[in-house]
Amino acid sequence: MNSHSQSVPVVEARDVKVSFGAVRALAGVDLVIRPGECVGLVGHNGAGKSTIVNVINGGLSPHEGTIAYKGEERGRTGIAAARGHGIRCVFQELSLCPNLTVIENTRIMHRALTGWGWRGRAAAAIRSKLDEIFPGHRIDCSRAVGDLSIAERQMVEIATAFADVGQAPKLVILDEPTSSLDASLAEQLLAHVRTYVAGGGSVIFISHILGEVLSTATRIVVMKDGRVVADRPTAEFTQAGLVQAMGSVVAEKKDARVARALTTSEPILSLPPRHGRGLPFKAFRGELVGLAGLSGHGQTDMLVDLYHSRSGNWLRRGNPQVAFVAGDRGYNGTFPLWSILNNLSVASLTDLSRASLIDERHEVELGEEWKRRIAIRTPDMENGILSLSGGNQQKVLFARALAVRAPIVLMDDPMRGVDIGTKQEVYDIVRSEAENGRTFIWYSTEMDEICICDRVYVFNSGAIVAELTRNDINEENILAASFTEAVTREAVA
Amino acid sequence: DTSDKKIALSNNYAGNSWRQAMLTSWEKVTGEAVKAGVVSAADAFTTAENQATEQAAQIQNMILQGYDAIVLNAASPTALNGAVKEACDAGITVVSFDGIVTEPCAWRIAVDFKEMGRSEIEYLAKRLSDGGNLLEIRGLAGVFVDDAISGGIHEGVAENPQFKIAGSVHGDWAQDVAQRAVAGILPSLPEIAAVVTQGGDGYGAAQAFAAAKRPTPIIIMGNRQDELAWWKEQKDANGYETMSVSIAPGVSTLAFWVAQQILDGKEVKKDLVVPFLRIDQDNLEANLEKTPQGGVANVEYTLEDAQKVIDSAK
Amino acid sequence: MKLNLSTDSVRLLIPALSLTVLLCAVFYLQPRAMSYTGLNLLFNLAVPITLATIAQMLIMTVNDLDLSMGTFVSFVACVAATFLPTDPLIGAAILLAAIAAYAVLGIVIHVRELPSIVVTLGMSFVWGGLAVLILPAPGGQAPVWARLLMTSKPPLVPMAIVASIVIAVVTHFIVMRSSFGVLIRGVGGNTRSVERAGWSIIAARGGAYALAAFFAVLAGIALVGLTTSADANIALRYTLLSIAGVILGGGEFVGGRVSPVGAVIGALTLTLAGSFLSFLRISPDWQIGAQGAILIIVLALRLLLNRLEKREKGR
Amino acid sequence: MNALRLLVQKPWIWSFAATAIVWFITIMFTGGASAAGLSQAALTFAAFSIIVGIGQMFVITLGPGNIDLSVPAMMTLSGTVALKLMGVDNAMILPGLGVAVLLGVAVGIGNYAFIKLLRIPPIIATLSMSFIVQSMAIWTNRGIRIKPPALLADFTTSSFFGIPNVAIVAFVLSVIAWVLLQKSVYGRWISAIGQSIPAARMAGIPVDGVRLATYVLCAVLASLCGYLLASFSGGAALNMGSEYLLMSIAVVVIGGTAVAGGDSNVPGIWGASLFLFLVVSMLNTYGLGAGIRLVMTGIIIIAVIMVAGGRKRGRA
Ligand SMILES: Nc1ncnc2c1ncn2[C@@H]1O[C@H](COP(=O)(O)OP(=O)(O)OP(=O)(O)O)[C@@H](O)[C@H]1O
Ligand SMILES: Nc1ncnc2c1ncn2[C@@H]1O[C@H](COP(=O)(O)OP(=O)(O)OP(=O)(O)O)[C@@H](O)[C@H]1O
Ligand SMILES: [Mg+2]
Ligand SMILES: [Mg+2]
Repeated sequence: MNSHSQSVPVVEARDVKVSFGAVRALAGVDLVIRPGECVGLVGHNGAGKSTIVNVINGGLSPHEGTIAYKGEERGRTGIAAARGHGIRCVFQELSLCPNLTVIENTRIMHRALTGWGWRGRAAAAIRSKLDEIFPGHRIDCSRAVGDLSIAERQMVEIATAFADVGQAPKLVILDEPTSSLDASLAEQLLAHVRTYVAGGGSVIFISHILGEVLSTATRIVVMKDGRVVADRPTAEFTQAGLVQAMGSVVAEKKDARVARALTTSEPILSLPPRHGRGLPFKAFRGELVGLAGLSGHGQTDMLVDLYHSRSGNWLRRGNPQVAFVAGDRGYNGTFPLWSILNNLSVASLTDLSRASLIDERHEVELGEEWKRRIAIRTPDMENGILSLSGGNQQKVLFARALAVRAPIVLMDDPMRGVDIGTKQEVYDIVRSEAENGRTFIWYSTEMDEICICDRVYVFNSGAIVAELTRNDINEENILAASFTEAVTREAVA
Repeated sequence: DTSDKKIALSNNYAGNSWRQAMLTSWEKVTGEAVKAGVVSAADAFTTAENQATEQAAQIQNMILQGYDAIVLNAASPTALNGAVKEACDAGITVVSFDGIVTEPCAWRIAVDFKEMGRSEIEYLAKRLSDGGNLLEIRGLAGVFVDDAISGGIHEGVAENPQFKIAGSVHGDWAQDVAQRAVAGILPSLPEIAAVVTQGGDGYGAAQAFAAAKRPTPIIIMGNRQDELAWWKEQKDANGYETMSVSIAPGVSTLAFWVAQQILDGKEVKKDLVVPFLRIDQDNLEANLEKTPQGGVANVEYTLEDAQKVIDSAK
Repeated sequence: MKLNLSTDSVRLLIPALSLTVLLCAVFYLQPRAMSYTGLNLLFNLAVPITLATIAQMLIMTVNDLDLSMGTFVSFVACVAATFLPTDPLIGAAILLAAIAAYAVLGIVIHVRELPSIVVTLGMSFVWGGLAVLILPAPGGQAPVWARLLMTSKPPLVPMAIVASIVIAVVTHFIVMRSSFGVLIRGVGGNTRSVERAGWSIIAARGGAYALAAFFAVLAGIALVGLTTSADANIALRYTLLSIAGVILGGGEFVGGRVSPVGAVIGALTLTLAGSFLSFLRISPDWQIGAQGAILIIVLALRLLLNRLEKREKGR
Repeated sequence: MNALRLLVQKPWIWSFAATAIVWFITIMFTGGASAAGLSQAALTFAAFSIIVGIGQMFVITLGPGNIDLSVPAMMTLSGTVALKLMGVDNAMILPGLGVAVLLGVAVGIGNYAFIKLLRIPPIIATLSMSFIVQSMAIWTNRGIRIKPPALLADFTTSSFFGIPNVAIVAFVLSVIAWVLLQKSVYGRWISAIGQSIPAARMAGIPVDGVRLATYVLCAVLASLCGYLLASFSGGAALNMGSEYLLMSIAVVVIGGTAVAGGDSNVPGIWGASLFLFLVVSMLNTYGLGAGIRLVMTGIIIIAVIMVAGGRKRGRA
């Protein structure tokens, strides 16, 4: 780093305060980003991480405090100004246009791509960037983004942000970029971030996976309740130290629990091999079944099919058999016009009502109970669901499913963007519910979560290729299995 | 000899009892004519919506289907001219009636709608020598028939200054719309001496007056059976007097015969006029008897009637 | 061989196939239609419908719906039949003002976050009223050039077909290939991210509305060119027809998923469906119902083809 | 003060404010003398729009693209068939009502069958259905007007302590609709479906069942309205529903129901229905021509919606 770049920060936020009604999202935040550094931004759900990056990228103007790009104290602010200073952002919620192709999305994100032949230039830029960051990806850039898997969309969005079209990015903000990526893709991204930073670029990296932050960031900023509580070079942090700084009360991660063998009784659920390939699927009462494998290999599809086949589309069964926790919140999770409470209670309305009329007192009680149990950070459950931070929205979805009396809970990577404190709490809830006889079928992209399951099915290309039990459940085995091809059933027989 | 000729009826609307009566008359008279071998076919076509554009497409299809003549009740006097011209160019005889077209190559069997409007005021002038306030119920805005009848009414009022149009609403030729519109304006109207209508909305107006508990004025009727029945009821009860006037739906059959005569090589003037069908106090019962329950007072034409109309126009 | 089709081409293939099937049915019923004049008669009234459908499609691109399309085209027709031939300058000024009004509408809908359905519902009364004021009784005279254009007889291919192709190509270029097209489709797909990328949504929306109005103006003029004169109610059914055309052509109500070529095909299909019916000679009682039935059949066909295509894709 | 602020935030308040203004301007014409008559007429005719409007509102709440265009045809069919069946016989009033309801159920199921089986947007499915239903109405008795039974005609045209009976019927239906929407599980379900069908499905809501029920409900209400309107105006006409296509949509949206679905309110329908009737009455009363009147109606609708304003945004 030369002394010049040391002295001129890419962006400088001073004493920024933002509040949304009664909620004080930022209570005076200072954040300086210099060229050639990767700042890891961590904190619990609702700490204000997304809000501060929204201020930096010009999407929100601070109610108090200043924001200066390249040291220009009184420069212009706003989205256009921020982009003009080379600031790019990958948002927490995917923000591409699903109806446009990858190339067209690149055009939208890069206003500089004007004139004849922009298609060719956009295609070249995005292709080369995708190849550079995610070598071996199989994304066809002329396809509509809506046709891509959630991980592929995230990859496209990341590549778009790093793409160099007329003007090179100076600061790339990554708000939980790895939440939908599996381990190998995440590693590719982190490697790219490191090279990019080494070449003089800056990155703000937000993640709840502390290992990623520790291995990638050059400096770590810890936020808590709208304030910066620690800001030190990465070398001065350990995982435990970080957790402590975030104020999470979670003790040392317990050892992976003793996996129980429950496969003696009749299965509560069984499915023939998917598409006639690979292994059949079974789940037993009280079991925690993990679905692993690279993302987008049919895990979500199986969960959704399972759900559809066991819940009525014309009439609601008196006793629902299955409950579902969505991972793709915006698509099949939240009801954006509703309050937090209504979002939480929607799946258990029949239990909350007498003669089809909803007992509102009951509903409020249910809301309060869950607000307490999984600490939903909101002053009032009557607030709109969208006023919650991403992770807190996810908690509401979680509570929604657990509040249903169903014996089987299907979870579609539900911990995306949930902070580790909450994660531990949720794990505890899941465990105790499992002990009480509930069955959980849990798709996850995070190895830690897979490792606490009783039994794991590994997916590849839409089929189950391996079943791991107890002591066999570990990272190597899962990774190894992820790359085996499914054998057709006939071949097995 | 027209026994190998095909005639089509292009109709733009089937949504009221008048049009239904028109179609029934057509079916009855042309059915017999086809059976008798006068023409080889006489098909009726109705568009789904009352729209000139749809009817224009319908006419173009008829050209394609090779009809020799098209009998036309037009959605618009002018907007079909393009299609009608195309039909004429293809050698097809086009006879328009009721809703006539202005394209010169077509024949027109017209009712003098303006005169119809004027006659209403004339009648009222005879009945009410002191004049008074009138309520006008118009049809569908922007349609030529509405404009013509209303024009006649206003002309009549200009000639008889003892009358004043106190209010004017659009009833869209629909009973319930008329009732709704009249009920809305009635509370703010002064004493009304008479209601001038365009046909089909007299009963609705009577209902609205009854609902507002106002004395029933003279309401000009439009030959619908329910109107005539109501009139008869009132006449028997309190000697209520009015008149009823409209164009007979059977005019479609006149148009059919005119088309047949033209195809037969007969020289026919481009503009024919048919009288409107008027019912008065004295012939009310006779007409009511002839009118089917819920239908419209009607006159169907025979070949001889048609020939008379053609000859008298010369 | 694996068929590799993009979503866009599938979106097009299906309407195109239904049009072909319908066309074959029409030719079978009425072989006379298989000629230069025949095709022209079948399709020339589809030209204004096609233009109106494109206009509706542009509005639907930005997730709105225009319930005033029919009255607006009627209004334009009235202006075109009264002012354009006699005072071309005034006429052009009125039409330009109308386009500007549309742009303002688009901006107001965005800025005040109003539901477009209500605003355009209100506007449908306004346009209808203005049309009645301009032309209280049917009449007027089409401008000579419009008449000449619409009745022209190009060699080999009839005017209606040429016009449809030109409209399809031009709008495909504008909506699917140009930057502006990408922008407005992006607004339909995800307004927020387009805004975050630094675009002015106001300009995009205003532009989409103005462009829609421009095509609607063309529709009105083309219509008058065909009918020679206008009345205030002349094109009322274009509202539903244009929406149906967009949907038949594979467009969707939300999400900026539209296809101009599909919309043109959709409009042609609808026109053809009407002709198909009159060639069938159904009893007058059921003629209206048959129009419903034909819509359903065409859509069922679409579903069938969709299914086949899905099977193909599912390997 | 606070109560006032709360009131101002209600989306339906604006349609009532507009109604009050228009009502006042109209009765000013006669110096107030027409107040009672006008109010009664407004209540009577608004009642019909309210009944169809409620059904349409349930459908619109189901989300973008959900709209029932078969309402006018449904009204015509039920009016025609019911009156023909009753044939001026007082004893047949209830069977007539029963048949009207059954027709509604049948058409509602038909509508949803098209939507579901053909996967076509409701706007097209119901439009196609409306053509078929209209044909059925023509076919039943070719537009012949049959008088309603005297008892029924009396009921629909008279009033109870100055309040028109049809308005009372509309009120009872509105209360039921309100309870359904605000208090019942079904109401939550349609609102959820209106916001996101996939999310509703994954929250265990029987999406198809609820949507079917909603289309049936809408058709039944339209059918009921047709039955009442035909009895009220002394016979069914083939075009008697046509007014109610735009009307049913307009009262819903002017009343403050979100067109995007998921949010709806019953009081607004009353405000909007009264308003739409009174606007026409006002402009008629002041003797404006059709053109001006149409333009004014449009401008007033837009003005109301502008004042009422858009909805509040979610997270920025
Ligand atoms: N538009 C809004 N309206 C109301 N409250 C909001 C809004 N946006 C953010 N908040 C609140 O501001 C606080 C900070 O939110 P922010 O999204 O910045 O959290 P975060 O640190 O990104 O959390 P996560 O890790 O869950 O993404 C939260 O309490 C959130 O509920
Ligand atoms: N291309 C896209 N454009 C716009 N929205 C999209 C796109 N793709 C997905 N979405 C929607 O955005 C939502 C957010 O996506 P996603 O579930 O990946 O969030 P996340 O980043 O994992 O959430 P968290 O805040 O828990 O980290 C999804 O529910 C999805 O429906
Ligand atoms: Mg966040
Ligand atoms: Mg995330």
